[in-house]
Amino acid sequence: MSVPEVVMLATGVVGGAAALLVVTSRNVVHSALYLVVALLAVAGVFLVLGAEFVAWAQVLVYVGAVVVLLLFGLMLTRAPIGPTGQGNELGKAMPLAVALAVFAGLVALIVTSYGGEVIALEHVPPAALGEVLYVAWALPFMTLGFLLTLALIGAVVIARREEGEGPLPEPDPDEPEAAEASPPDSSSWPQRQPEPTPDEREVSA
Amino acid sequence: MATSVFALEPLWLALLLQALAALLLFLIGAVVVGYLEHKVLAHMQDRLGPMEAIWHGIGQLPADGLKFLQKEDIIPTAADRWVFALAPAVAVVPGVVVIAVLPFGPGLWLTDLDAGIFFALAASGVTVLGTLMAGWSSANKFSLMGGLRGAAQLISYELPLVLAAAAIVIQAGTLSLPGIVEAQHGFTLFGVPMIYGIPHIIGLGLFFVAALAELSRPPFDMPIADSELIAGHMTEYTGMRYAFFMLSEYAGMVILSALATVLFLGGWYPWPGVGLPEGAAGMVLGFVITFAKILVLSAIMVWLRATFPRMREDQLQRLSWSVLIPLGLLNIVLVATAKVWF
Amino acid sequence: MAAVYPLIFAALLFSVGVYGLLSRRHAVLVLMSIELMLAAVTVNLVTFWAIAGDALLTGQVFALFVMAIGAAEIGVGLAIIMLIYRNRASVNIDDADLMKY
Amino acid sequence: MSETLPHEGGVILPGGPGEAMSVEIRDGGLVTQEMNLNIGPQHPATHGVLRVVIDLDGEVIVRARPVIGYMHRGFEKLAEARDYRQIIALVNRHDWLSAFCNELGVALAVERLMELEVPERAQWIRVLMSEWNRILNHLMFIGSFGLELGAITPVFFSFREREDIQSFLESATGGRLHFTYTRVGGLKEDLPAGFLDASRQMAATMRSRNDEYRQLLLGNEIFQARTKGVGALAPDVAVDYGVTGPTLHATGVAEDVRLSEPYCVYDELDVKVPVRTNGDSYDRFVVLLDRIDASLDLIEQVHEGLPAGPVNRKMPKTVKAPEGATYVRTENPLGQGGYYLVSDGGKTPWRMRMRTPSFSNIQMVPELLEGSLLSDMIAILGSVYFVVGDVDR
Repeated sequence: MSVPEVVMLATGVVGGAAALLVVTSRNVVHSALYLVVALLAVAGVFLVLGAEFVAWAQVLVYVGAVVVLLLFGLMLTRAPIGPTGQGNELGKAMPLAVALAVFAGLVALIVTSYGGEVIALEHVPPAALGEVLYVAWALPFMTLGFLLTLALIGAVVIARREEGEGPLPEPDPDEPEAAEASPPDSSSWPQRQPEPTPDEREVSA
Repeated sequence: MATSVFALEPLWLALLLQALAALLLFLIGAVVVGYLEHKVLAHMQDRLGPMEAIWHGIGQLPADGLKFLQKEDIIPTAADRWVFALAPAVAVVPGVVVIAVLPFGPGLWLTDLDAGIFFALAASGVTVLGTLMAGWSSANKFSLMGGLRGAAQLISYELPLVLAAAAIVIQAGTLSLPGIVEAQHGFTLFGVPMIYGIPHIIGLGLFFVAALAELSRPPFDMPIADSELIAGHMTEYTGMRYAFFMLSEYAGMVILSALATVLFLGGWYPWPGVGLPEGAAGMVLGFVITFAKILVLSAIMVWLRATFPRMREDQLQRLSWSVLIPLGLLNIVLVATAKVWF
Repeated sequence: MAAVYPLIFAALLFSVGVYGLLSRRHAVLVLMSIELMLAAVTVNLVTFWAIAGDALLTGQVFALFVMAIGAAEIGVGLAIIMLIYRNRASVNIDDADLMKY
Repeated sequence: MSETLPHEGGVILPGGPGEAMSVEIRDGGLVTQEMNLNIGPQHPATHGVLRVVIDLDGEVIVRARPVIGYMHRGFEKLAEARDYRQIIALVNRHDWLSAFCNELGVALAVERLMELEVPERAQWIRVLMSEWNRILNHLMFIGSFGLELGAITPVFFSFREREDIQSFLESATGGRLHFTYTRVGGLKEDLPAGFLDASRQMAATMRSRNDEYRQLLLGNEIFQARTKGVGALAPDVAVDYGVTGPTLHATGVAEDVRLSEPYCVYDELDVKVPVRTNGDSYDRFVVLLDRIDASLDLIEQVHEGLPAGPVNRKMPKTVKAPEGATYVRTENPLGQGGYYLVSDGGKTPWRMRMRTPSFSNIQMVPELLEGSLLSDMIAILGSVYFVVGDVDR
């Protein structure tokens, strides 16, 4: 076995195990942490295959941002992050059967079609990728940038709670404090109530 | 691919040596910067700082390390044991990995990746996972808030950091760190050899501010704000695990200072256009120059700590999203325009 | 290197993703399963590029595109989950069935 | 109409056993998640053992309740078992940062009951000591406020000055923190040789150093952003809660006992009361700096006008206050201190009730905290000047 094959097998085993733990772990935060391992393994596979830039992009985007965002969301919603969350029931036969069938089908397909195929590994410098990305793929690339911007705006619009919209606390005669509570907004850092405008700050200075 | 002094055969020996060298550099860098912080801060505050451990207290940090080793390793009952135990390691490992691609002199790097700067930024972003893991697993509300603040801060400051670095990449035309140093060596501004830091003053400022925020250094130290959150995600940690977090903070200072040195201050060359002697003398001189630049930048970080109060969380977010990121985008447009023009 | 290794790894990731998607009811876990499946797709793209040796590096470029879409999906998905959670105090996707009736 | 769903087996949830976070469902499907957080009694920002229980929504404080009493040492009761000389040593311990002003209050109360006339020189020296004590106190808070906001340098500068001032005060009183310099009927002893020179010199130094503090903090963008408009206290609220001292002056109310009910020789001196109008953290801090200047003015006036003469009256071996009651107000560094002294003619008070400024100031804190951010809480707590020992007594 050559060095790339050993590395490939090792990352594959680690990544596969981590992926299994992602979907079977009882604790959602643990799942997210296992997802980190699985995605790092994917980056390792990219490295072996010679796609260096894609590998680092995988680390930057997924490990550095996506999983952090997931964990952040988990902690921010204070959703059940304990071991017994809602809807974490496991052991359904159906999903297992479907997944096994998919896996078996795919493996059979792969082995029959690519059983003897051998990859000639080559290293692609990022410069080469940059050249095709900004020349041949320029238009799709820009479209993608547009999509990302839209997604960002959409996410902000969805997660944002506007004034007066959404579940406002009902004035409760028994609990006068509840009526005073300002609509909480846990998605963005809320302004303090008596936030002075820049002009007012000037005056008070 | 550029050659490295560690290009040895067989492969495993080279890898082992590289790993050891990275670890050593990591520790030395962290200890030196830690000592620098003790002393610079002390003198700025009209006091002496550590004086007893050997000469002028230079043995203070190793002594602290020994003390940390002896301390009891406490894991709170309600903590999530595995995550709690792993978090300090997750905080430290990216630093060690990034050290491997940093050039400390001509030929003095462990490996020269084609996408060096991209790799360094990607890997250093992983550090926040350690913060989040520590914050969540400690079963402490202050820790959780510290972890959340750390994550929010990192997500918003990763962007200006990458944008500032991207402008330099456009200028230099390469992602490789030694490549950027060499490109900078040949850079002239209206015929005068110039470091990138002068025409890219916006980028330098952006990079430095974002680096401070990434490292949770004052004035952006809300995740560990001692007067608000005790010590944030580190509240429940003791002994060696706590020391790991401190190490990763100081090593982070070294790493980001080194990156700023490479990107903006001309790397191991004293000034673009001024060469170094060939061979070992050049290596030593280059190492000294690089390290001096790193120490100056670290000292500025310490200086800011001595000067500034802490910002507030919402002010920090506003600064990033409404000042730094637009500025970073503008910077890229300016640099690209200038690059095409000239 | 034999081409089956990365392909089987991708198949494994994809099936695990399918299993997670079908068996778990926690919305964030569902998102994670989708991420696993997307990762499997990128592995496949890069592997087929390595097999075919395309001059335009189509596999790598598409892997990057998938990554960007994955990031966008996570952003919007999490925003929706937060909103559902805020309104229904639940992140169980079976609870978000208001549109069904 | 709210039902609380406790977390099913919330083991790892932050907050620990029994304090798992709850999800609250009100009509209309409202979900609020509030986090209950104990700031203190062992928290680095509460200088001492104050505990503030807050409910947080994200980082916004929804409710705040200060819990006091961790440092209750029963001074009022202790005073009933001490004679009047011993009480002097007792009272300078409840607010350890304004020791002299406290003992002065007791001495004034006893003297008023006994209708004693205190020698002129002693009165002037009492003013001198009170003002130096005021500066000592304010330096402490200037340093610690910066520290709480994350500026770690000011505290070292302010403690340098505190050391210098304490050193020359020690030459007269023998104490650095608990001076115990006042006696019923005068002072322990006259000022030592060279004291006035040292005092003059220190006053000049302090004046220039005060400008240094202004430069160090006030011009700083981040400092202004953290303090301006934060924890703004309305004058009427402040008056309603009985807030006094710098915290009150920052709201624009210039009530000061040294003016409204002068004791010692304050009526012969030109007392300036610095006042700001916004009542926010920034103004409270500036008032502190301005008060140091005002105190230095008074100190210089004392240097000019200090008369010669005895500093003590001949007192009987056992000091006995005649039957009756009196209430003496003094302007302590943190606000108005008051001593209500009831005597049954014996050698110990029948009852001594203290009115301490910190106690009143801390009552108002929930008013400022609710609706502010957790980070602002630190800026607010650090600028509503209090000493925990003075709150709990």
